[in-house]
Amino acid sequence: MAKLNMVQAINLALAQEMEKDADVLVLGQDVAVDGGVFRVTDGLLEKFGDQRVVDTPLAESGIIGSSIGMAMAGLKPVCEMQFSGFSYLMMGQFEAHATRMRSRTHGQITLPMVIRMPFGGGVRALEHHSESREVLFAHLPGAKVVIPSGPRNARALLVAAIRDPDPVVFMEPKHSYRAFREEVPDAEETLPVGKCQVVQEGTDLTVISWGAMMRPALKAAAEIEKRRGTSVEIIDVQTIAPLDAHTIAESVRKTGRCVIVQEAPRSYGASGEIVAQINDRALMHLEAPVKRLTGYDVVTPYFGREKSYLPNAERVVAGMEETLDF
Amino acid sequence: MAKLNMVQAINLALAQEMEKDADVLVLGQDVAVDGGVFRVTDGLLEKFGDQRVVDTPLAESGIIGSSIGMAMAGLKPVCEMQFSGFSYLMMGQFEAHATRMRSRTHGQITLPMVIRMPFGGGVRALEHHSESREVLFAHLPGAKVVIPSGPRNARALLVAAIRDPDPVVFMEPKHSYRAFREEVPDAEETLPVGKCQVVQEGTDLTVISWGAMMRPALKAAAEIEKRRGTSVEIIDVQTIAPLDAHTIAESVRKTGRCVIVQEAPRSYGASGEIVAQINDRALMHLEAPVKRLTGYDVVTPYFGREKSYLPNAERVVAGMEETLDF
Amino acid sequence: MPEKQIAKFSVTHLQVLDEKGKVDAALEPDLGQEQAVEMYRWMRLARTLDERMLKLQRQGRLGTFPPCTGHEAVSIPVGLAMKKGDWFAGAFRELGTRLVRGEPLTNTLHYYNGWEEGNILPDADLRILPTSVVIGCQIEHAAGLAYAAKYRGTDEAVVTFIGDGGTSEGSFHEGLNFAAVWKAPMVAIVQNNQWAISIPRETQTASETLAQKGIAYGIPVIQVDGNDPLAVWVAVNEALDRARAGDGPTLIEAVTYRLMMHTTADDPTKYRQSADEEAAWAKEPLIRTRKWLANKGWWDDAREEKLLAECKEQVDAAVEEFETPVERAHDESFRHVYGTEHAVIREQHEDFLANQEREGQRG
Amino acid sequence: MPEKQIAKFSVTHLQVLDEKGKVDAALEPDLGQEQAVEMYRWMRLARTLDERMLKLQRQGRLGTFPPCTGHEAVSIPVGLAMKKGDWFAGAFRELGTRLVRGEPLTNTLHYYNGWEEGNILPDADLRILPTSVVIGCQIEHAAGLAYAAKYRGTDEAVVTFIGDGGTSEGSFHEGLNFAAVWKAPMVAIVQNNQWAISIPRETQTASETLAQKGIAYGIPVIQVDGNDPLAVWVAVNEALDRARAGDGPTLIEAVTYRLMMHTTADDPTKYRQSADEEAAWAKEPLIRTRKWLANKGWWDDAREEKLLAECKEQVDAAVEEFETPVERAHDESFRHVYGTEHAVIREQHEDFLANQEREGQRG
Ligand SMILES: Cc1ncc(C[n+]2csc(CCOP(=O)(O)OP(=O)(O)O)c2C)c(N)n1
Ligand SMILES: Cc1ncc(C[n+]2csc(CCOP(=O)(O)OP(=O)(O)O)c2C)c(N)n1
Ligand SMILES: [Mg+2]
Ligand SMILES: [Mg+2]
Repeated sequence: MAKLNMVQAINLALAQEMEKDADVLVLGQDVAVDGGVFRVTDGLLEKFGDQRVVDTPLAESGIIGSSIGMAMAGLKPVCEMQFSGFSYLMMGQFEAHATRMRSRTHGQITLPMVIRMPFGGGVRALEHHSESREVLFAHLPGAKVVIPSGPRNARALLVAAIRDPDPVVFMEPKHSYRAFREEVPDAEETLPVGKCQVVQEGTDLTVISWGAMMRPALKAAAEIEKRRGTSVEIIDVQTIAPLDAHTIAESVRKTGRCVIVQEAPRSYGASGEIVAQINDRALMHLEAPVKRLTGYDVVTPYFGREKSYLPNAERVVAGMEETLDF
Repeated sequence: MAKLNMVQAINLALAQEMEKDADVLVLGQDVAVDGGVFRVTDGLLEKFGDQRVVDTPLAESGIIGSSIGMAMAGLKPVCEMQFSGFSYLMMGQFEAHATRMRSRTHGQITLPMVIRMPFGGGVRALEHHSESREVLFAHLPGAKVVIPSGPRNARALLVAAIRDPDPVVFMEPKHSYRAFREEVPDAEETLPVGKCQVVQEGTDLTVISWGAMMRPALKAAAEIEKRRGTSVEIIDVQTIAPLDAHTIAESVRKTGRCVIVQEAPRSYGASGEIVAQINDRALMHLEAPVKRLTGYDVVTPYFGREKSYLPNAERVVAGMEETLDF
Repeated sequence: MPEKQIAKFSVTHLQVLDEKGKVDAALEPDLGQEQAVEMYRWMRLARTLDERMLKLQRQGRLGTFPPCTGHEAVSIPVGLAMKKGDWFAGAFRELGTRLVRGEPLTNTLHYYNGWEEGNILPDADLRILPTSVVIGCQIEHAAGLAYAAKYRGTDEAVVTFIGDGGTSEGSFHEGLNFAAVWKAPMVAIVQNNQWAISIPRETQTASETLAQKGIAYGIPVIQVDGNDPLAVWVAVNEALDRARAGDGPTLIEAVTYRLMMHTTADDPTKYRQSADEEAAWAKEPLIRTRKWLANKGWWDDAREEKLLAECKEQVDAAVEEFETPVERAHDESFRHVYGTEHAVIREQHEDFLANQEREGQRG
Repeated sequence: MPEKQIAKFSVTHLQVLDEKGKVDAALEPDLGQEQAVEMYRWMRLARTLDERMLKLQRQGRLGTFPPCTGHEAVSIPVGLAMKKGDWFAGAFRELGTRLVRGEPLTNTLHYYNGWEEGNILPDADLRILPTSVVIGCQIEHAAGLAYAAKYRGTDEAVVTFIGDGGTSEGSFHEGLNFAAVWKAPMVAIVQNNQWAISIPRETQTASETLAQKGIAYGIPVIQVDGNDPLAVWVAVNEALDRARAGDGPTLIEAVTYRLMMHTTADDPTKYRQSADEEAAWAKEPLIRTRKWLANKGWWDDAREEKLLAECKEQVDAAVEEFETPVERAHDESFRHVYGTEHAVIREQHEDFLANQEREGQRG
C-alpha cells in the first residue's frame, strides 16, 4: 500500500497487467523511451522491452488502426493518444471498426483494447490540450468510455478496462494527474466497467459528476453540508458509456433533487443524457429541475481566460442552493 | 413554382446560389462529372465549369481541410461527404479548425462553408451508409448543424447555410431524397439557421423531430388526432446546433406533454439535450415524462434487419398514447 | 557535397503473359499443370459467381454490390500464394481472394443481401477479415496484424488490398508507414482498376504510377500487369517471401480495369466511353489465361465446357442455399454490442422484443 | 515489355554554404549585400527573441512554448522569398517566418502566454495563419488556399511547413495529393530537425529521405541543408517560381536539428545524447552565415555587436509591451462562437457575467 498520484497509479496498473499477461502491450507517441509526455508509461520500456512498449510514428489513425489489427490477432493493446485533442483524427477507425467489429461478426472477432488519453483543462496548456469531449465517443454504440477521478479508481478501472473483452476509451483527467495522492493497494483491485459508484450516501440531494469535476463537486457538497446540514449523495459516474442509469435514477428517486457537474460544453454533453434518464425513470420524484453546472457552449479559450470558464466549487454551491431552495 | 423532390430542391439551391455568387463552389468525390452518387449536383458542371464544380481525390480530411483553406481565402465552398459514414475521417479538421477559426482569431478569419452529407437509414444500403450521428458535430462549440425534412425547407435552409458566415454541417436525410415532392418556389426563399419551426400548432401534446423522422412523427400525430382528438403541436427542429431551446420550451410549457422522435441511437443523442432543456425551462409544466422514441443503442444492423430498428409511426403512436395516458 | 544525388529509385513493370496469351519464357513461373489449372478454375468460379450476382441483383434477389469481373488475375493468384495462418485484410473488390482462401460462396451472397451472417467464417482460423467499407482502414489493420505476427515470432504474413482511389486516403499513408517502420510482414496490393466510381486515375493523383507511392515509406515497390495472373503470382510470391524473411512490407500496383459498373447502383455511361471499356475487355484476364493453358496443352474446349458446368453447379448450389428460407432472429444486434449485455441495453432489448411482438401481431 | 523500368526518380541534396562558412561559388545565389545582411539580421532577431522567451518561460513570465533556435536558416530565407499576397500556413516552429512576414513580436509572446490576441494580425492582408497545433492540418489548408489563388487567377503562392514527425500524418498525404492534382501554387517545406519530441527520424519512417515522400504525388522534390540559408533560398525561390508559373507544388526537405528541448515542458536528456546535441551545435546556421558575410567583407565584430544591441532593444521593447498590463474582457469567447450570438449562447454569456461578478466581488 502506497500513496500514489494518478500518474503512478496508472503506471502501476499497466506494469502489473503487463507482468501478468504477455498479450498486453503499450503503444503510442513517446510512450517508450520518453515514458510518455506525462510520464505515465515511465519505466515500462526497461521492464518489458521495445516489442511490448512501442514508440510509434506520429499518426493517430495509424495508432488506433494498428491496435485494432493487433487486437484482432489476439493481443491486448493499450494505446495512447498523447492528448484527447488529437484523438478526433482517429474517429474514422474508432467509429468504423473499434465499436463495430464484434457486432459485424456477431462476436467472432472481438477487440480487447484500451485507448488511453489525457483530457480536460486546468493545466494552462496550449490550444487543443484542454477539452472534454467524452460524448463524442460515448454516443457510439459499441463504445465503452471510462473516466477515473482519482488514483485509486484510476488503477482499478484501468485493470478492468484492460481485461475487458471490448474496446474501452480510458480518459484520464490530466488536471488530476498530480493534484493529489491516495492509498493504492499493491494487491490487485478492480472496479466494474459499466457501473457508477456511490461515493457518499445521502438523502436530500444527489450530486453527479466524473473525472476532474469530482473535486469541485465534493468540495461543494462538503460546503453545502456545512452550511445547511444537507445530506448529500454523491455519485462518481466512472463509466460514461454504457451509462449506469439505474444507480443514478435510484438515487434521485430517493433525494428528489439533483445537481450534475460537467466540464464539457453544455449542449449535447453527457449531462443531457443523464437528465433525460432521470426524466425517464424518476421524473415524478423530482422536487426541482435537475441543475446542470457545465462548461459553456464556447470554443475553449486559451489558458489566459481558461479559469473563468471551468466550473468551480463556488458555482456548484450556488447551483446546489438554487436546487435546494427551488 | 414546381413540385420537386429533395434532390432537385437541393440542386436548385446550389444552382441559384452559384449563379448569384461566383465565390460559391462545389467540391467532393464524384460531384462533377457524375453529378453526385445521388445526383444532387447533377448539371452543375455543365453550368459552372470544372473550376467551380470540382471532383476531388478520395480523401475526406483533404476535402474539408482544403475547403477550410478556400474559405479562409474568401471563397464559399460547399463540399460533400459522399455519405455521413465517411465523415468521421474528417473530424480532426472539423474539430480543430472548422469550428474554431473564428474564435481563435476573435473573428479575423471566418469560414463561410457548408459541409453537405447524406445520412440516415431506410434505403437498404451497405454498412456505414445508414447511420445518424448528428450529435458528434452538434456537441462541438462553433458548429452549426442543419437538417431539413423535406424539399422545400431543404432548399430554403441550404440557401441560408451557404450565406451563413460560419461553417454549417448540412445533413440530408437520404431516405427523404426521393420519397415525396413539394411545391418549391422558383423565387428565393430562406429559413433561418438556428431556429426551430413550429409546423403545426396544438395545445395538448408537443411532438419534436427532425430529418427523416418527421414523416413518422407527422403520421403518428395525424393518427392520434384522429383516434383521440388530441391537439398536437409539431416542431421540426431543423437546426440541431445551436438549438432553439426557447421555441421548444415555450411549446412544452403550453402542452405539458412531449414526445421526441429521433433516428439516432438513444444514449447521448440529441433528444437527451432536448429533454434537458425542457427540464431547465419547463419542468414544472410537465404532466408526464418526456417520451423519447429513438433508435437503439446498438450498432446499426445490416439492411436485412434494418427495418425493425428504425423508429416508425406505430411506435410513435404508442409513445404518444403512453404520454397522454400518464 | 554541394549538389548531389543522394537517392535513386525506379519502378519496374512486370508482365509475363501478354494480351495474346504469349508468355515470356524467361520470367514464367514454374506453376505446373495442376496449379495452373487450379488457378484458372478459381478465376472462372469467381467470374461465374460475379455474373450470377449481377443477375440476382437485377432481379431484386440481392442488394447492391460491387462487381469484381476483370479483377480475377489479381485476386486469385494472391489468394493462392497465401499460406494457412496468413491474414487477409481486403478492401471490397476481391471476391476471388475470399473464395480461394476458403470463404463459402454463400457468405458473399448473405453479405450483399444485408446480413452480418455473411461475415461469419465457418472457422475463424481462415483469417479473412470482413469487408472494409470505409476505404483505407484495412491498411492500418494489416499493419497491426503484421506486427502481431512478428511479435509472436510466427512466419505468418498479412495481405491487404486497396483501390487506386483508396491510395488517396490518409490511412493508406499511415498504415504503410507503420508497417515499414516495424518491418512487419505485410504485402499491400493496390488494385489499380483506373476508376474510383467516376473519378479516373488522373484526377486521383498526379503521380505517374501508384507503385511509386511506396517509395515514400522506403519499401520495395513493383507495378505488374494486373490482367496477367503470372506476373501477379511472381510479384506476390516474392513479396510474401520477403515478408516472411523479416524484410518488411512490399507495395504491388496491379494495373487492371474495372470492366463493370462501380456498384450495381452506378451508371458508368455518365462518365466514361464505351470504347474505353471495349478496349479494356480485349485485355481481360480469363481469355489470356485460357490461351496460355491451351498453348501448354493443358486446356481445350471440352475442359472449358466441363469447367463452366461445374462452376455453374457450384454457384447454383450456393444460390439455392442462400435462398433457402431461414429464421433469423432480428434482435441479434442487442446481443453483440458488448461481450455482456449491459442493463440499459437489456431494457432496450426487451422494448425491441415487445415492439416486434406488437407489430408482428398487427401486421 | 515483360520487365521494364517505367519510372525513375532521384533526390538531390543541395548545400551552398558549408559548416565552415565556405560557399560554392557556382551555386551561390546573387543576394547582394543588402539582402544578405537583412537575412542575417532577421536570423539574429529570431534567435534573440527565442532565447528571451526561454528565459521568460523559466521565470514564469511566459507559458510553454517550442523553441525555434537552430531553425533560422529555414524559416528566414523562406519568409524573405515570399511576396506580398502569399499565404503562410505554418506549423509551429517557424518563429522566423512569422517575424519576416510582418507579424509583431508581441503576437508570439501573447500567443504563448495563453491569449488568442496573439493570433490577431495588425492587418489581415499579412496572410499569416495561426499556428496549427494539430499536426498536419495546415497542409490541407494550404492546398485549399492555393486552389483559391489559382481559381482567382492571381500569382499568389502558399507556403506551408511541417516537421519530420508530421510527415507521418494522413493530412500530409492528403494535402499534398490535392495540391499536386490541382497543380496548385504551393510550396511545402519539411523541416526535418531529426526529432518529433522523443521520436528520432528513424523511428518515424523507414524512408532514406523525407524529400522522397513527394514522389508519391508526382511533384518535384529536393533535400537541402537546412542550416544553410543559401541552399534554402535557392530551393524555395525555384519552388515559388514553379508555383507562380502554374507548375504546381514542390516538396522541400530542409535537414536541420532541434537544438533545444521540444517544448519547455520537455526534457531531452531522457532520450538523446548531449554529444549528438553538441555535434549539431557545430553545424548551426548563424555562425556559418556570419562567416560567409565576413568573408564577403560585409560583416565584422562591430556590426555584430551593433546588431545584437539592436535585436536586444527590439526584443526588450516587445517584452515591455507584452508585459504592460491590459484589461482583457474574459467573455470574448462568447462573442466569437458564431457571427451572431445565438439566444442560448447569450443566456450562457449572461450567466458567465453574473458568475464573474459574484466571484469578483467575493475574491
Ligand atoms: C472513406 C470512404 N470514402 C468514400 C467511400 C465511398 N466509395 C465507395 S467505393 C469508392 C471508390 C473506390 O475506388 P477505388 O479505391 O479505386 O476502388 P474500386 O472501387 O475501384 O475497387 C468510394 C468513393 C467509402 N466507401 N469510403
Ligand atoms: C496530431 C497531433 N498529434 C500529436 C501532437 C503532439 N505533438 C506536438 S509536437 C509533436 C512532435 C512534432 O514533431 P515534428 O513534426 O518533427 O515537429 P518538431 O516538433 O520537430 O518541430 C507532437 C507529437 C500534436 N500536436 N498533433
Ligand atoms: Mg479503382
Ligand atoms: Mg521534428
